[in-house]
Amino acid sequence: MTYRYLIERTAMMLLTMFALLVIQFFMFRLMPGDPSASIVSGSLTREVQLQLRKSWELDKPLYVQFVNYVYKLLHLDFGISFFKRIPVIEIIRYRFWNTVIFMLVAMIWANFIGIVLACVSVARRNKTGDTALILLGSVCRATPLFVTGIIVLTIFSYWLDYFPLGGMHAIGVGSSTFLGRFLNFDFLYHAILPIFTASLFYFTVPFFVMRTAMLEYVGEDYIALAKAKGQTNVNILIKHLARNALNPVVTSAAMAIGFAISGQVIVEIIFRWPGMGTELVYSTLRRDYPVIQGTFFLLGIIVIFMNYVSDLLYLYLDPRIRYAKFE
Amino acid sequence: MENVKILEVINLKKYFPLKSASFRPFAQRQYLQALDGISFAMYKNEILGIAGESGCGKTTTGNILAGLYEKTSGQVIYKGKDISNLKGKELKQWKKDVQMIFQDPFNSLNPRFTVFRNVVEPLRIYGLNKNVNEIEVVSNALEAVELRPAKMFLYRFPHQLSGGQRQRVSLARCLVINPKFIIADEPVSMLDVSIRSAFLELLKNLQQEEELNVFYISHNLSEIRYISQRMVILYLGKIAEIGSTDQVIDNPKHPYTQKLISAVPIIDPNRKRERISIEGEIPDLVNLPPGCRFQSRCSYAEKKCFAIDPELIQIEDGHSVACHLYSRS
Amino acid sequence: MLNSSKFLADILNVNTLRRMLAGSISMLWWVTNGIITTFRLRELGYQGKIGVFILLFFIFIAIFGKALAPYNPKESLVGTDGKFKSLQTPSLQHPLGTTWQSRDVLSQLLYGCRPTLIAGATAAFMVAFIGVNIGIISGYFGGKVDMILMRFVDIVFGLPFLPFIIVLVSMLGRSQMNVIIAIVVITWRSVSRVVRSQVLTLRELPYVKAAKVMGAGDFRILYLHIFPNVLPLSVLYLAFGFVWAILAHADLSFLGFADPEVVTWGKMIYSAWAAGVMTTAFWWYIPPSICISALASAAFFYARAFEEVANPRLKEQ
Amino acid sequence: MLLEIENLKTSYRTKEGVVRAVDGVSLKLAKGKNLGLIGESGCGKTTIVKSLLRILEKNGQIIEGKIKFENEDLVKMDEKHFNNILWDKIALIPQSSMNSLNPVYKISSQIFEAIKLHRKDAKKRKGAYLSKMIEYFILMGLDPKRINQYPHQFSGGMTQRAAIAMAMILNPALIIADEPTTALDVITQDQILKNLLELREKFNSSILLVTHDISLVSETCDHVAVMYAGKLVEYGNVKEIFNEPLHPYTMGLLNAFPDIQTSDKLLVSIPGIPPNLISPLSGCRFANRCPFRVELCMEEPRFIRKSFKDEHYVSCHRVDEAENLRTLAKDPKIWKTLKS
Repeated sequence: MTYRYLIERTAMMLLTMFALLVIQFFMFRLMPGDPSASIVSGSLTREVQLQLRKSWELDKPLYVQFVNYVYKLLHLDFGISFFKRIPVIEIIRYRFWNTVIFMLVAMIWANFIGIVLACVSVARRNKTGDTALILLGSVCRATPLFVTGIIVLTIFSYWLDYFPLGGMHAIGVGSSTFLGRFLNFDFLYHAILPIFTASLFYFTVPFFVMRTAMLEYVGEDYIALAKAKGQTNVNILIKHLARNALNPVVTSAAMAIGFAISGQVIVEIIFRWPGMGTELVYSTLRRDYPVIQGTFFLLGIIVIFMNYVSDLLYLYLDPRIRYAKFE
Repeated sequence: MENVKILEVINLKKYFPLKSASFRPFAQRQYLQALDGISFAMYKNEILGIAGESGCGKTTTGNILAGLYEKTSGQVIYKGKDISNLKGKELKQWKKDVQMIFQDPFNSLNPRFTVFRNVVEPLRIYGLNKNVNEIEVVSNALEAVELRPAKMFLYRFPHQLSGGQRQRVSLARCLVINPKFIIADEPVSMLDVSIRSAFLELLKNLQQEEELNVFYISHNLSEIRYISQRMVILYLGKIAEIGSTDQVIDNPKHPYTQKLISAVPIIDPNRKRERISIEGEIPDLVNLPPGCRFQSRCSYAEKKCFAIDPELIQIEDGHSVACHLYSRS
Repeated sequence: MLNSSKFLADILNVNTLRRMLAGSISMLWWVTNGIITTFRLRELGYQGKIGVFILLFFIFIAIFGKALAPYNPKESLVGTDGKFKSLQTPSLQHPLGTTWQSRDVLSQLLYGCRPTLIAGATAAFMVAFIGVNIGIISGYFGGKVDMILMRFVDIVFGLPFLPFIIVLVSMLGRSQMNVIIAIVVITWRSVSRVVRSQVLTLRELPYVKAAKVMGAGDFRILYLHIFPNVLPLSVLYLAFGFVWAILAHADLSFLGFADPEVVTWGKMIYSAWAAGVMTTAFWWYIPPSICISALASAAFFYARAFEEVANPRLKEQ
Repeated sequence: MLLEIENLKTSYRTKEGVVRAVDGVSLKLAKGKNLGLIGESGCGKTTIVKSLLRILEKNGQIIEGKIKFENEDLVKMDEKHFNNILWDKIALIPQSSMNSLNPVYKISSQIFEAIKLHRKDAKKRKGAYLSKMIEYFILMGLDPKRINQYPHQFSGGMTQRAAIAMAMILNPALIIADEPTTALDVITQDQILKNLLELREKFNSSILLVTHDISLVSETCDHVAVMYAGKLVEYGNVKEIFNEPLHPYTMGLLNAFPDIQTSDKLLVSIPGIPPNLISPLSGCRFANRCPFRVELCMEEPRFIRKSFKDEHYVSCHRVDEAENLRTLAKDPKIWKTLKS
């Protein structure tokens, strides 16, 4: 039963990626303002425009363009950036891992805090601890990330000057190896503030979902039976309540990842983190289509892959799906 | 009772497709054989009881008759026509004629509607409320189910009523468009024992007065004995025994029926009941062995039972059984 | 149990659309009713009351904001001594001081309320309308319809939230309406999944089956029997939709993708941040930040209080 | 005396007011004997079980009374000592075992959880306890290979058998069975009760069977206690209660129960609806549904001992006329002519 679900889910993931590709292709082609409008400005002569359009293969029928587009995409060739005149992949390859690593660390850390705080809040039901946590959660959830970002930046960087103003490395520090970039104190020193800000926003989704789920499960019969077995309250809270409440937390991951990716863009802008988010925003402002397409596609890939991972995690967590029901 | 057939079920089958566990795309699709060819007749103005353990297909039969499930094969003949190829007006008439009461009193009424709105719904569906005073019709229906005085119940919500009262409102909802058939799917099994007989009495009297036909589904044999004239014993989607209640309960022929009756606990501590022991669990409904379905748990099983599936044979007037012990060969 | 031709005929006939609209109007009625009842319901707790009170306050400002504003938010003010009054600290004349372009912060704040609220409300309502209806239809009919709709939802879940809105807005043009459309196009996805899972359980309840046995049409059952019982959940997600829309709107205006003419809180914070006056002119970006998070928290409190009313199991704990 | 409940009062705080679910109940259960606790919905029988095991909902609370188990009052006992007794000496067979087993853990680990809590050497002699678990599975007619499966892979009957095996694993002195077979079919119920009685014989533990089904109690228990609206209305040994019921409610229950063997038994139905426990009427709580109500019933009846032969208690003012009330109660018409 499990590998059937696995194969189905992988097929679904690939289908979603293909759909993302299709949506993106049509979105850019059919939008008002032909993609090459910014380059092929009106002032150029007629035949230069035609020549440029031909070089961007815009004159061929749509499906031919689509096939070429897919072919090139599979070779990670997103075309040449209008603005920087260098292949898009060069720009993106460096930034892709910055975003992925950042999101991974922030998400894991935020989920960890969310789950722990949910347990604390349920343990202290209706006491001051619980209401304080709800207030904190609601305010963090409701405040846009750039507001928290600015406030955190102002306090810790401007006034207290504990942390750098942004960016990922001090000037001059860099390393050739892929991992070298991340596994050094300088990176950590630069990363603490943005990750702290991002996790302030992300932790609310797992926190509220888990808290509501745990409050609902308190009335379940297996909790009463566990108590009847002479189990201590703490064990019941962790082993039975929290463990069961993990299922809904993972199923709500799809929504949480949606927020995380938006938060990612904002945090990168505020902290000038050289990730895909900043690249997307600035290239959109500059109407640099190939780069927009590239960053948008890869951000989509991250979201789809993280949804896929959370579904597999759910498969692992909930035995009812792993084992088919047979008498 | 004059035995005019009002409804006939011939070789009714219902298979539920199962998601095949193996991923081979052309893997032979596995089916849950809920009903595997049952045939019986309902006579006019009679309560027919259907008994059997959970998973024997009694609720599936009820749902097929009520139109909730579509049958895989076989026929249900009503007024000479098979109900599945009724069209337009005739289909609407059949839908009006058959109504259903459900087991769970807490969820069989729309929690957001008042009692009045719940009971008047069938009238509004068929547009019968045009030239008639709705309040009056609903009040009569409530009085008919002994919810007196009716106006006290009209504008209350289901959560303000007791379990027994809610089941009566469901019954009133059926009566309001005077049906020919009522399918009762274990209507009293969630009610307290002390108020069950009142509901059974009510159903019996209404069946006589309104000349209804009740299709009474239950796993409790004493209930079936109390209310129905004829009964059917189902086991894993096939009829084990069919006959009048006294015939079937007083001298059961099929080994399964004997076991079912001997397992019912007796209220009088002085009278001992000899318990026929039975081993094994109900076999899995997906890949069933050939031959009689009770073979794995029957103490009389012989060679023939493992090979051929016994048909229903009439052993006395109106009483037939599907077991090789009685087959003529 | 469903043939597609009958399904399509059903969905297009007039009284289905009538019922769909009736359903949505009842959703609106529930929201207003919800706001009124929160004052009467004692046990809704202080959370609900604070939330509703702040919401009403902002609605008041949205309506009368323009009249209350002392100055024109876009006009650069000149002081008595002929010089531009840029970055003045809060004073009697300018309770919240002035911006770098010497515009009055208070009037910008008051003007900024209406677009945010309108964007939030319309987006929330459209999200609930689309999400709930798709959730109901796919949950109730199941089979092919459910498979198609849910695969479509999975694909929409594959799109990155804010990047998609950014790209869409920059493509469609930055008018206020396009911003709302962009937000709506992607936000309805979570509502549909939640509503569908509840309809899957409601569909199996006996009173829905009884309605089917009675011969009620599918869409009559959907909107008369199932929709009212899904209403509390949909109003809850309407409130959540409102919060997501406000945040997305603020993010967009912060990133500079919102309508340039319209003054919004997000833009105020952006211009303060761009001017790099973080440590000095705190009166410029702090008030709009407080307003945004207050408005969003209020909607969030209201939603949480409503959730307890809508989900009885939570109440007893 | 294994278990003695003295004047137990438990109530729930709800929005509508304080629900006095159990209002002064006293019970006795001797070692090795079985007690059947009969009552319909809302009579407080499950609340007694929950008060005994301290698994009351958050808004439930024991107001008064003692629960003496082996002469130690459980109500006053400190948490730690109480947890040691739970499952080691008092075990529970839940009503719907499907949702009483945690869906995310294997059956074996849930049973082992109980063992680890009460047996210090659980870790060391894991193998021995595992074989004991398998032995109980076989005793309960379960296929031992299924021991490492998850609850959702079991049928209704099988989960109930696993729950019973879990309850008996530490050979407790008292087993509380809260409606153990309500959700099951007749044949499975018959088998499970047979297995349960065999196991009980083996360890001489006593069963407190809480149910609404009188026929189950008359086949498995020695004594019967009948409850109505939070109060005990009749207590005595099984044969005496069946042959000479003294309380009108017990008569009504016995006559309302269909009997498979006699087809012509006229079934009685008790009119009216269960009482509201927030503001119960003064005097006898069954008064508004009792066909033999008299002026006297307005005062609170005392719970007096009727026959001295074998401890037959009842709380009804018209006990002396019980003889002819019994014959009257057999005819359903008497219950219909209720003075509202």
